[in-house]
Amino acid sequence: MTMMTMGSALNTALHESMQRDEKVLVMGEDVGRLGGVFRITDGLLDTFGPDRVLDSPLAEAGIMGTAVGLAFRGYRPVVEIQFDGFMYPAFDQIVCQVAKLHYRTLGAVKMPITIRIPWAGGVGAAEHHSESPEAYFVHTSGLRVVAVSNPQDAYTVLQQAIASDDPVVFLEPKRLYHTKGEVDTTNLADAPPMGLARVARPGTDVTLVTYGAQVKTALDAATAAEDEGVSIEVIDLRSLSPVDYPTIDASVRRTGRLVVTHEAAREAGVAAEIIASVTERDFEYLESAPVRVTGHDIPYPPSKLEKFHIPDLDRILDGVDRALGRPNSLSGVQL
Amino acid sequence: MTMMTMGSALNTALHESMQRDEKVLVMGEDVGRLGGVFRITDGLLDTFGPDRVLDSPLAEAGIMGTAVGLAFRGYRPVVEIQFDGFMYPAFDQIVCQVAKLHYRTLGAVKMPITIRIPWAGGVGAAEHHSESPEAYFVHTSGLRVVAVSNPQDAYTVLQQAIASDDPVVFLEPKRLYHTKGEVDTTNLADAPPMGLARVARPGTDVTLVTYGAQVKTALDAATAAEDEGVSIEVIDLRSLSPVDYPTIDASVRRTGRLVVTHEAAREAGVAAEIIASVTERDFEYLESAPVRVTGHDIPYPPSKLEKFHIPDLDRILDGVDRALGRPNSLSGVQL
Amino acid sequence: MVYTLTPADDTDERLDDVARLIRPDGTRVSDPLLDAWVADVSVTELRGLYRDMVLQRRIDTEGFSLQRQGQLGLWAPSLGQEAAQIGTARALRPSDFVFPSYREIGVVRTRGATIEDIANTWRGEKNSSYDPYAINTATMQIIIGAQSLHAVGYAMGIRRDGADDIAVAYFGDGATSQGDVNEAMVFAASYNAPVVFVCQNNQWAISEPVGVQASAPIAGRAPGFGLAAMRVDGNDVLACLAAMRWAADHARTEGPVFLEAVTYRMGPHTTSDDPTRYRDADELEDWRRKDPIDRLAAHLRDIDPEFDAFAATVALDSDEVGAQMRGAVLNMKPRGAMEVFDHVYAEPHSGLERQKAEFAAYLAGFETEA
Amino acid sequence: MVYTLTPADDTDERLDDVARLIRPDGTRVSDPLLDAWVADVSVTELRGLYRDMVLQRRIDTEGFSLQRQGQLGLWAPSLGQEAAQIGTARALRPSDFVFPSYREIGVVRTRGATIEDIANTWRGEKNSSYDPYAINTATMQIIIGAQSLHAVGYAMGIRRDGADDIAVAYFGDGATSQGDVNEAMVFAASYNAPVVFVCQNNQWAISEPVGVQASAPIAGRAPGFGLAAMRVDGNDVLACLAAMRWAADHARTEGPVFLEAVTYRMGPHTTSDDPTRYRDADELEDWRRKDPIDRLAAHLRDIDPEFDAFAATVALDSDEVGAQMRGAVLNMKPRGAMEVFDHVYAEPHSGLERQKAEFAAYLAGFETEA
Ligand SMILES: Cc1ncc(C[n+]2csc(CCOP(=O)(O)OP(=O)(O)O)c2C)c(N)n1
Ligand SMILES: Cc1ncc(C[n+]2csc(CCOP(=O)(O)OP(=O)(O)O)c2C)c(N)n1
Ligand SMILES: [Mg+2]
Ligand SMILES: [Mg+2]
Repeated sequence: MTMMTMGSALNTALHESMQRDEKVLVMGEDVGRLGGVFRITDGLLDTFGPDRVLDSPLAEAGIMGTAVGLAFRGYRPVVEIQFDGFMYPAFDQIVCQVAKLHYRTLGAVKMPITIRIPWAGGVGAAEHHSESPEAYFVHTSGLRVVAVSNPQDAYTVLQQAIASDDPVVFLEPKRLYHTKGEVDTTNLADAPPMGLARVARPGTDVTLVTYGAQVKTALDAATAAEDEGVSIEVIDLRSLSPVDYPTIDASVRRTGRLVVTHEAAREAGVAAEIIASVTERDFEYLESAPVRVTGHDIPYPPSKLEKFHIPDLDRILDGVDRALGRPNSLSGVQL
Repeated sequence: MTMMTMGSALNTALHESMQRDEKVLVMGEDVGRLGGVFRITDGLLDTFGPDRVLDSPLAEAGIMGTAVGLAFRGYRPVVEIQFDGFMYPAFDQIVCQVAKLHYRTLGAVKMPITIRIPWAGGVGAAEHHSESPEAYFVHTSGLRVVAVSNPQDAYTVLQQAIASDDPVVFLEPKRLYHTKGEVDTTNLADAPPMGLARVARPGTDVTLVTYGAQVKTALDAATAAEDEGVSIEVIDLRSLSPVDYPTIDASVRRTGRLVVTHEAAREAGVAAEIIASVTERDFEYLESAPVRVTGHDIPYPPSKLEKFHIPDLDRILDGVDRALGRPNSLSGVQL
Repeated sequence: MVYTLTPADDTDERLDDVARLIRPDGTRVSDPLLDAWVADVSVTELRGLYRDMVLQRRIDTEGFSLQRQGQLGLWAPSLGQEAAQIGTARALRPSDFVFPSYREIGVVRTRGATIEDIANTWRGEKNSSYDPYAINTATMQIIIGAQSLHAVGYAMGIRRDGADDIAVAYFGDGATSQGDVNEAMVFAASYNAPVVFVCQNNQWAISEPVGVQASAPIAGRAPGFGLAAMRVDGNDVLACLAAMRWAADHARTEGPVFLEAVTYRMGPHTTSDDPTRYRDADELEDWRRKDPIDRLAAHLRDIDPEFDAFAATVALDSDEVGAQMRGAVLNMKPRGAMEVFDHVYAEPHSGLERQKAEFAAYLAGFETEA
Repeated sequence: MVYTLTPADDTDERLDDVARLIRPDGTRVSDPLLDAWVADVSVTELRGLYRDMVLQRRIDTEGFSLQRQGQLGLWAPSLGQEAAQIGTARALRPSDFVFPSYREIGVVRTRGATIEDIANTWRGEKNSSYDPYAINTATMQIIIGAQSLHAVGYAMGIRRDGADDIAVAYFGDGATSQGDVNEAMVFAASYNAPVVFVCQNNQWAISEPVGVQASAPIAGRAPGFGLAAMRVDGNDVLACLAAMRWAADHARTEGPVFLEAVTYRMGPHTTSDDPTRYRDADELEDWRRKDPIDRLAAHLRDIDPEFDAFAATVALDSDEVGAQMRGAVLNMKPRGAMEVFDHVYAEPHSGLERQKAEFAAYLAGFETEA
C-alpha cells in the first residue's frame, strides 16, 4: 500500500500500462513536454519518447480520428481530452467511428482506445471547463464508460480500461486529482473487474447511488445522516456502461428506497437511467418513489455560482428525506 | 382542411414562415437547387432567391457555426441537417454555442435557430442514415426538442419552432414523409402551443407514451389490443424538451400503468427520463413497473436487419402485457 | 511571402490545367514529371487497366439495375470515375492500407474485395463484408471526410513501426470542406506521415457544383499546409497511375501528398438522386467526350493491332461478371435476428447481454406459438 | 499550377518575413503596400496607441496579481501582444462586429468593454458582462476556433443586408489546426463574406510551439482557400494598424482576408500555467528585445520631443486604471443562487420552471430555519 493522490495514481497507471505493452501510446494536447495541464502524463515523454507520447495539434476531431487510424494499425491509443468541454469537436469521431467500427467490421477491427477526460466541476474554472457529458457517452452503444472516485480505482481501472479491447471513456473528476488515498500497486490481477459497482458504505434505510466526485459528498451525507439515526448505503457505480444492476438490486431490495445523485443535468441523465432500470427490476421492493438529486437543467453556470448547481450534502439529505417520507423541501409543494 | 403528405406540410410551413418573416433563412446541403434530398425545401429557392435559401458547403459545423453568426446578426436560420447521422460534426456548435449563447450573454443574444433533422430509421437506408440522437439533445440544457408524427403537427409545430426565440431541434421522422393527413392551414394562431403533448387515442387500461414515427405503431398496437379487450391510451409527446408531464400524469393516474416506446437505444434514453419522472411524480398511482420498449443498445444495424431493432406492434404489445401483468416474453425469465 | 492575393480564376477555366499523358482523342502526350513513372508500362498492362475499367463499369450498371429491382438498398455509381479509381489503386502495394469512401468500387475491387462483398453492403446485409485486414482496405466510409484522419493515424503507425508502407485516403471534392479533411492535412504535416490523399474532384457533391466548396483549385490548398500536391487528369488512367506512383513514392520517402484527380460523376449521386433537377444535359455531353474508357480504347487502338479482339473478350468477361453479381445477390441468405447483437463489443457487456437474453426470450415466444 | 512542392523552410527562419513599419530599434521603415494606409497617422494618434498599449499591460499586471490573491478565478495575459491587439482593433469602425477569443483584452477594451466587464468574467461572476450589441463585440470565446464561423455567418448577414460593415474573428496560432477555422475559410470564400480573420501567432498554444500546428507559415494557407492573406509584424503597432486598415478595406470591397500577426506570448498561457516547464528563457529574452511598447516608445522618442513627459502622464493614468480595476473587483456583489436559472431560455420552458420552483422551495427551507 502506498499513499498517493489520484493524480499520481493515474500517472503511475499510465507508466505501468506503457511499460507492459509497447502498443500503448499517449496522445493529446500538451501531454508531452508539459505533462498535461493536470500533469497526469508527467514524465511519460522522458521515459517513452516522442514516438509514444504525442503532443497533438490543437484539434480534438483530429486527435480522435488519428487515434482510430492508430488502432487500425494495432496500437492502443490513450487519448487525453484536455477538459470535458472540449470533447464535442471529437464527438463525431467518437460516436460514428470509435463506437461503431468493431460492429461495422463484424469484429475484424478492434478499437482499444481509452479516452481520458478531466471531468466535471467544483474547481472554480472558466466556462466549458466543468462539463458532465457522461450521459451522451452512456447513451452511445459501443462505448464503455467508467468514472473513478478514489486513487485505488484510478490506478486499477485506468489500467483495465487500457487493457480492454473495447473503447472506454475514462472520467477523471478533476476536483479529486489532489485527494490522497492508499493504493495497492501490487495486486492488479486480483482487482475487481471494470464493470462492477462498489458498496462504498453499507447501510440499511436508503440506497444512495452515485459516481465520481459525488461519492465523497454522498459519504459525507451518510455520515451526517447517521447523527439523525438514518442509515444510508452508498454505492459507487464505478462503471456507467454497463451499470452493475445486481449490486444495486441487492441494496434496494433491502432498503426499499433509492436516491441517485450526480452533478450532470437531470433530463435524460444517468440518474434517469438508473431509476428507470431499478423501477423495472425492483418495483415490488420499492417503498417510495426513487429520487434524483442532480445538477439543474442549465448550462454550467459561472464558477462563482457553481455551488448552487452541484448537489451538496444538504441537497442530498433533502433528497434522502424525500425518499424516506420525512419532511423535506417539497413537502406540500405542488409542482 | 387540405389533404397533404407530411413532406408537403413541412414544405408549406417553410414557405409560410419565410413569407411571414424576411429574417427567416433556409440553409444546408442541397437545400437550394435540389430542394433537399427529401424535397422538403422544394421551390423555396425559386420563390425566395439564393440570398434566403443557401446551398451550404459540405460541412455541418460550418453550417451550424455560420447559422450562429447569422442569428447574432438578427436572422432566424432554419438549418437542414441532411440526415440524423450527419449532425455529429455540428455537435460542438450545437452544445457549446447554440444552446449556451443566450445564457452566456445574459439574454442579450438570442439564438432563434431551427435545426431540422430528417430522423430515424425504417426506410432501408445505408449506415448513419437512420440514427435516433434525440436523447443527446434532450440532455442538452438550452435546447428545445420537438418530434412530429403527422402532417398537421408538421405544419403547425415547424412554424412555431421557427417563430420561437429559442433554438429548437425539429425531428422529422423520415418514414412518415409520404404519409398523408388532413391539415388545417387556416388556424395557426389557435393551434396548441409547441410544448404540449397530445392524447392520440384515449384508453383506460394502460398509458402508452411515444413520439415520432412510433406513434403510428403505437396506435396500431392499441387497435390490435382492443380485440383482446385491452384499452390503451396513446400519448404523442410532440415535445421532448420540455416534456408535458401534466398530460402524462393525468393518464397514468387513471391507468396506473405505463409503457414508453421509442426506436432509440435504451440506456439513458428518453424513455428512461419519462419513467424516472413519472415514477417520481405518480408513484402512488403506479400499479406495476413502467416498461420500456425500445431499440437495442447497439449501433443502428444494417438495413436488412432493422426490422429486428425498431420496436414493432408485437414488441409493444408484449410490453403492454408486462405492464398489465399478463403472460409475456419475460414471464418467469430471470435477467 | 509578405502578402498574396489569390488568383480569382474561375475553377471551370482551370479544369484543363492538369497533368496528362493521354488526350481525350487517345493520343499520347509527354509530361516531364509523369513520363518516367510509366516508362515501364507495357501494352499488356494497359490492356489490364482497360479490362479493370470495363469490368468496373459493368458492375456499376448491374448495381444500378439490381437496385431498381429492389435487390439492393442503394447504389452509388462510379460511372465516369473508372480511370481515377483504377489508375490510382493500381499504383499501390498490397501492404499499403487504403481508406476509401462509399464511391470507390473500383478501388476496393482492385484491393481484392469481391463483387459479393460490395453487393452485400449495398443490399444492406452487412456494413462491411470483407475483413479490412485481409485486403488492407478499410470499410467504405459514409461519414464524409472521416476516413482522412484514419489514414493519417494509420500512417503515423507505419512510421513508428519503421515500415515502408503508406496509407491512402480517398474522398470527393465536397469532402474538402469538412473540418476533418483539413485537420488531416494538419496532422499529416505535423507528423510527416506517409499518407496520400486522393481527392476525386468529380465536379459535384450531390447537387452542389464544386464552386460551392472551392473558389480556387482544390489541390492548391495542400501546399499551404505543407503538403506536396498535384492535379491530374482523372479521366486519363495512365496519368492517374503515374501520378499515384509519384505520390506514393513521395509519401514513402519524403512526406504527405495531396492528389486531385479532376474527373466527372457521369451518373446520379446515388440511385436516390435525380440529377436532371440540377445539372445541364450539355455538361454531361461535354464530359462524355472525355470518357476514360473510350480514351484508353482510342489510345490502345493506335498502338495495339489486336485491341479490338481483346476488347471483345473483355466484353464477354464483363457479362460474366454481371451475371456473377446478379447470382450472388439473388442467392444471399438473410441474416438472423439475433445477429444484430454481434460484435457491438469485443468483450462481454453485462447490459447488452441482458438485452440479448431478453430479446432471445421474446423471439422464443414466437417459436413456441408456431 | 500542375504541381507544387512546398518550401520545407523552418517556420523559425521565416519569422522575420513580415510586413513592418517600425523596426525593433524604433526606426521607421517603408513598406510599399502599408505606407499609404497610415500616411495620415499623426504623433497624437501614435501617442494614443502608446497609451492604449500601456494601459492594457497595466490591466494585465493587475489581473495577474488579483488572480494570485484569489480575487479572480483565472487570468489569460496578453503580455507582449499589445501591438497586435490595439493596432488591429483601432482600424475598425464601431459598426463592425468583432468575435474575440479569451486573450483579446486589448481588443475588447478598444471596442468599449470596461475593466469591470473584463474582471467580472475572469472572476467567474458572469460569462459575459457586456452586452455584445452595445459594443458590437461578441463574448470572448473559449472554445478554440468556434468564433471564426460566427464571424463568417455574421458577415454573410452583413452582405445580405447590403451594409458596409465587416466582421472580424480573432484567434491564435493553435486555433488554425481546428476544423472550424478551416471551414470558416471555406464558407468565407464560398459566400465572399466581408470578414477578416486575425490570427495572432504568438508562437505557442499552451506548451506547444507553433511548429506542432504548422510546418509552413500560417498565412500561407489562406490563399489556397481563395482568401487574400498578409503576414505582419505583430509587435509593430503601426504595421498592425496599417495591415488591418488594408484588410478591412479589402473585406469591405473585395472579399475575405486572413491576417497573421507574428507576435509572442511573453507571459504564461494563463495564471494556471508554468512556461518554465517547456520553453527556454533565451527565447523570451530574444522577444523582450522586440517588445511592442518599447518599440513604439523608441520611435516616439525619435519624433516627439515631448514624449517622455507624455509617457509620465500615461504611467500615472495606468496606475489609476490599475487601482480602478482592483476597486471594481473588491466591490463586486455576489450574485444570488436563483440567478443560475436566468436566461437559459428566451421563452418559458415548463421543465426548467418546475426545477426552479423546486430549488426555490429548497432555498426557502433555509430561510425558514434561519
Ligand atoms: C458528414 C456527412 N454529411 C453529409 C453527408 C451526405 N452526403 C453523402 S455524399 C454527399 C456529397 C459528397 O460529395 P463529394 O465529397 O464530392 O463526393 P462524391 O459523392 O461526389 O463522390 C453528401 C452531402 C454525409 N454522408 N456525411
Ligand atoms: C476546443 C478546445 N480545445 C482545447 C482548449 C484548451 N485550450 C485553451 S487555450 C489553448 C491553446 C490555444 O492556443 P492558441 O490558439 O495559439 O491561442 P493562444 O492561447 O496562444 O492565444 C488550448 C489548447 C479549448 N479552449 N478549446
Ligand atoms: Mg464530388
Ligand atoms: Mg498561440
